[in-house]
Amino acid sequence: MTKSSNELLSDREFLRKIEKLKKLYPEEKSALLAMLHLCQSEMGYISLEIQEFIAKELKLSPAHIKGVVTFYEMFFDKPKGRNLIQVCRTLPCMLAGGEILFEHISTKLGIKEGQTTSDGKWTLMTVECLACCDKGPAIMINDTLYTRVSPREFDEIIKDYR
Amino acid sequence: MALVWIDGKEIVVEKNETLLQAALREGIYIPYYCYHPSLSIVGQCRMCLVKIEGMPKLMTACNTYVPELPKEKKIDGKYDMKVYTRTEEVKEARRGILEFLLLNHPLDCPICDQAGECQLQIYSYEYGNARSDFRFEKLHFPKRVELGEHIVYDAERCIKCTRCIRFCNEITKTQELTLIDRGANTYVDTFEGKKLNNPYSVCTVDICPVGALTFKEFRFKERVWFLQGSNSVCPECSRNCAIRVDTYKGEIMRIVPRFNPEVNNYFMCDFGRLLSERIKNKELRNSPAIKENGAFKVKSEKEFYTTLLSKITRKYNSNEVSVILSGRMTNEEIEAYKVFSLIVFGEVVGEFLYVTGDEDKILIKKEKRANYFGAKTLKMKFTKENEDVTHLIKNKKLVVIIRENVFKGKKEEDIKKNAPSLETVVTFDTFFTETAQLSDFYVPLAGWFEMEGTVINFNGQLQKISKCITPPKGRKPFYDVVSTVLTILKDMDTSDFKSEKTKEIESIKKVLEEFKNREVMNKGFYPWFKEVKNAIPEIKNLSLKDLTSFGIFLKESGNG
Amino acid sequence: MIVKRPVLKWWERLYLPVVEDGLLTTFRHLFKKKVTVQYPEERWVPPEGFRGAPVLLTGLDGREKCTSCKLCMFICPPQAIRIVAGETEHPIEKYPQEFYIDYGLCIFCGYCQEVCPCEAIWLKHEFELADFDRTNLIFGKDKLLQMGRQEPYLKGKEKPLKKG
Amino acid sequence: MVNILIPAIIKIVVVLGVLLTAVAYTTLAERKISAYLQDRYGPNRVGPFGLFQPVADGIKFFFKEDITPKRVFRVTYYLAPMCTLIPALITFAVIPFGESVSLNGTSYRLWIAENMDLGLVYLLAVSSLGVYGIILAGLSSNNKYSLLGSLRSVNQVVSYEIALGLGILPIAISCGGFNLDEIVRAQEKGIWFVVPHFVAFLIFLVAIFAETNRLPFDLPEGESELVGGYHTEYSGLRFAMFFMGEYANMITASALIVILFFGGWSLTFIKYEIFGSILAAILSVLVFCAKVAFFVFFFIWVRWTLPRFRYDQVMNLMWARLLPAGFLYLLIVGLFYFLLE
Repeated sequence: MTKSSNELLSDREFLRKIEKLKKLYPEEKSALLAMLHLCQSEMGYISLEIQEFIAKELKLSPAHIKGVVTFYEMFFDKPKGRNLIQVCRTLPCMLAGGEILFEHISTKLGIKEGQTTSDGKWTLMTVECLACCDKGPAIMINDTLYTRVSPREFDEIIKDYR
Repeated sequence: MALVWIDGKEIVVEKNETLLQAALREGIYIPYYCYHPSLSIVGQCRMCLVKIEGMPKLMTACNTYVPELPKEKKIDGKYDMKVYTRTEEVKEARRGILEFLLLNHPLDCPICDQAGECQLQIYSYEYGNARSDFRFEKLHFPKRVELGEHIVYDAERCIKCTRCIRFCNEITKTQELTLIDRGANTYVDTFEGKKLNNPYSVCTVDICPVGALTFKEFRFKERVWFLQGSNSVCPECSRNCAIRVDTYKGEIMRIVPRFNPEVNNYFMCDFGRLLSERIKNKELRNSPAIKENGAFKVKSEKEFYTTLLSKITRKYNSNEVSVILSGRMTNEEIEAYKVFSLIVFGEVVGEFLYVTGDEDKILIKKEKRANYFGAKTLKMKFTKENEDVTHLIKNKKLVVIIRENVFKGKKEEDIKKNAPSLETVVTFDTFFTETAQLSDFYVPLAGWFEMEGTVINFNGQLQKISKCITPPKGRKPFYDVVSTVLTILKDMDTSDFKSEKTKEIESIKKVLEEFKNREVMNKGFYPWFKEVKNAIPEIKNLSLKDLTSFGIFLKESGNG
Repeated sequence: MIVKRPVLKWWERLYLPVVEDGLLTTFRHLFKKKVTVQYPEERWVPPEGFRGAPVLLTGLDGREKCTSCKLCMFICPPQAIRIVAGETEHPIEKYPQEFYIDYGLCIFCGYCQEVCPCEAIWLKHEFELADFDRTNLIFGKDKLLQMGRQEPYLKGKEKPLKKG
Repeated sequence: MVNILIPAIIKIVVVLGVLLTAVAYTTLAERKISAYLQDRYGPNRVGPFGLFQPVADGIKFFFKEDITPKRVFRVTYYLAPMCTLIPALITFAVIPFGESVSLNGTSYRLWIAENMDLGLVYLLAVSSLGVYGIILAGLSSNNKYSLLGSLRSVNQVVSYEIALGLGILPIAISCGGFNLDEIVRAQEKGIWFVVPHFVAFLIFLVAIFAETNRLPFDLPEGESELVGGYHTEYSGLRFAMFFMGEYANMITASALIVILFFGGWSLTFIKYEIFGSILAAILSVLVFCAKVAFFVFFFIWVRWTLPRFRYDQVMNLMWARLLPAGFLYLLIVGLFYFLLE
């Protein structure tokens, strides 16, 4: 999960997967999102070198890849922490105390939105609706959804993560 | 083909035409930002909303094609679509769109270079609210980003119309630009380390409807409402892109492309555009000068030409004379040169220097001088491609150079070595170049933007250049120089020519006599333009009025 | 509106009583208090809103407020203002590299003050600008800013920037 | 011969000197009075109360550049200012300004043209000469304003000459002659003519205002419409001559009013005989000067009070009002004396 770009680009397995993805779609370009997902899962983020590599593979411009990477919230073009906390910031969650929760998380971890803790454990982000408006405030840590999270519960939850 | 009713006007819309294109063609006013005639259609800005009968919502005119309805379904029995562009609903929608566009737009018109030609200003004035209801802090974006060598980007001013991105994708196909991030945080950027440095990059500034992209060389130089635009033609290659030269108080501030569908569409290359920067700080002289004891001495016009003519007129055989001409000469100047040569050398001598360079498939052409095809049409001789000039001056006694810097980077000894017999070098040029410094006689000519004339491009398009700035009195176009020469010759004592052959003097007189009645003695552009008309049969009956800003197409000239 | 000519009585048409009236009126003024200001000894204090010499103001950060938008240069009826714009590192990217006002041309109309979006130019109460040399009347940026700093009655009277 | 010539020359020099000084100070008076009437101070920088202002003005006029416009008719252009000034000055010759002085047994009249019987006629004749200067100036200036001004002037002066005559004739009838000294003497004995001949006085006053081109009859100059009228194209000393002529005319006119209607130097209740010859002469001259000064003041006062007439009003006043009134009054006076005889 934490390979460097060079390691990844010299990884035979990875290159084989890329070739496979290219053939999967009627048009090569369509493989872009799948490739990005693959890279993200391999590296944790999509570095500039990888972006350029994909651009070359798919005969697109690097700028275009950059546009796609920055467009989707789940792609990262910079290294992120081991765990990702996504806090819903939409109105229902905010009304249910999302703001207080977010501030609690922020002070507890000592980071602001979009930042990573110095030990590389946590990255904090706000997202639009997590589709749990009836059970706000909602947060998502990595791929696990937590609803009706109070600050105290949050403290309990994060104990399980390394 | 469909019939559309727009605000009471019946318009026929072609099949591949959108509503906006049809409306603009018919002079119906619909505001837009992202639409550009030579770019693809994206419907990004939503400014061109119109009311279409039968549609629940307002539609963007720029990407609405008109289908042809079956006969029984036609509205009012004959229309395929009924469109309203001036209802309150539409105006309200435009006001709303403008408010959205201006939510995070800084109010910095006083320092913005686009102010005065900014579409946001124009439409705000027309549709916008006097003040915004947005009371929160505006979003902040990167400012003063150097996207490329000549381009500065201000993301706060950007309205994300993506014209620049589409230009790079579709016209230059270099694809440097992209939209970064999403939603309200979107802005334009390049990939790291890959700047917007293609040969047409500054065109993005032209097509930017707001002040987000600014031309670095023109940045903060002058407000656009002070500028005076004059139509001209780019002299840097045989494409002859139509340009507008913006001047302020006799100084060229910038060069922008002018729409000419036959030549350059809406664009021009950066090289041509930066001509305005290149001609700055070049040494200029304002009166003719003669080299005496190694230093140039300024002479009065009459004294100068008397000395010059008595030194060169019919003194050499034509094989002792070499005249190097330039594709920077306009048709009128070429025609005037023919007269000059006829009188001074007894026949039309001289070769055009054929300078070539890179070319691409968009605009830049191989021939690096503007008027080769004019010279070709006027039946002048050319040198071979990019030839060295040494053999041209070898064994010659007199060398006349017009508008070319042939001795660039050469010293006097080099020339002496190549051409020991060389007696006199006469240079006619705008700038006081190295060649001019090495010559014995130097005549300053009016520059490309300082004179009137006509030029013919590679495709046979005849265009007119106009006087964008007025040069000082001593700097004239070459045709005015020839007019002066003719006037002075008329008054000169023939014994000054130092020619023993009375026959030749008689022939000079004969030529003079002929030209006396042809009005070319009167200085100015028009009589020489008449000469050009006489020389090219195709435009015999052309008047200056017929020469619109697009110019006219000559079938016989040109490559194809 | 049509003002009707009054029909005059016969003694009025004689003109003499009116003349006498007028003469008496002017005669009374012979002895009234004189209003002349004896200029070099007495000095006139301009009222608020008086339009004197236009000067440049400095903002609270000590920088000139002018952003060199050249609107004053554009609006100035006698074209007495000349600005050369320049670029700075400051977040406000533009500043006037050179700023000249020719008081020999200025007509003190106040358009520049009115048009200025940054409230950087202000018509001071100063009106004694005469000089023997015209070239001395062309004031550069330094001098204009210095004159602006000496403006005591502007303190605390700066209008807040318009919102919007 | 010498006995006559030397006193005459002395009188001429003295009178001319006094007159020109008076003209200079009248200009100051004009400015001062106009200022005071308008709640100002007027010139007060040159000397105490601005008393040296006329000197400064004079110096200025002398050193000012004299501009001759292109395409003027030179001869008359240069002649015109003199034509205005000289008649204005020589009119004063027939004005008696005091009692006689006895020196060494000889009696000298304080009158340049001693005992001139046709004094009034001379006066009328010479004063109408002044209009030639204006005509010439207007015609030769090559300027439409000048031309219009001079045209108006001629019309006005010629018209009002009649009214002037009609104002004088009743006096002449009642005195039996045109001798100005006799007119003064006639008033010395009885009452000032202003009382019995009030109508004549009014007519004469209006006419003399028009004759001197003073407001409300300053149509020839009419700054607001004709720039400067006939003297638009003049500058420097030539303009000064027009200026002086105008003011000299004003003083002469005042003197004439004083002599004709206000008893000259006479004071009705005090007889000069009681003072002795020299003192009487000095006193009489002073009294005369005081009266003239008052009328000069009156001229100025009127100028800064009344607005200018319109041209048609000027003509209407003359031909429709003053002329019938004058003739009627002349008829009445004539009949009166006819019946008296």
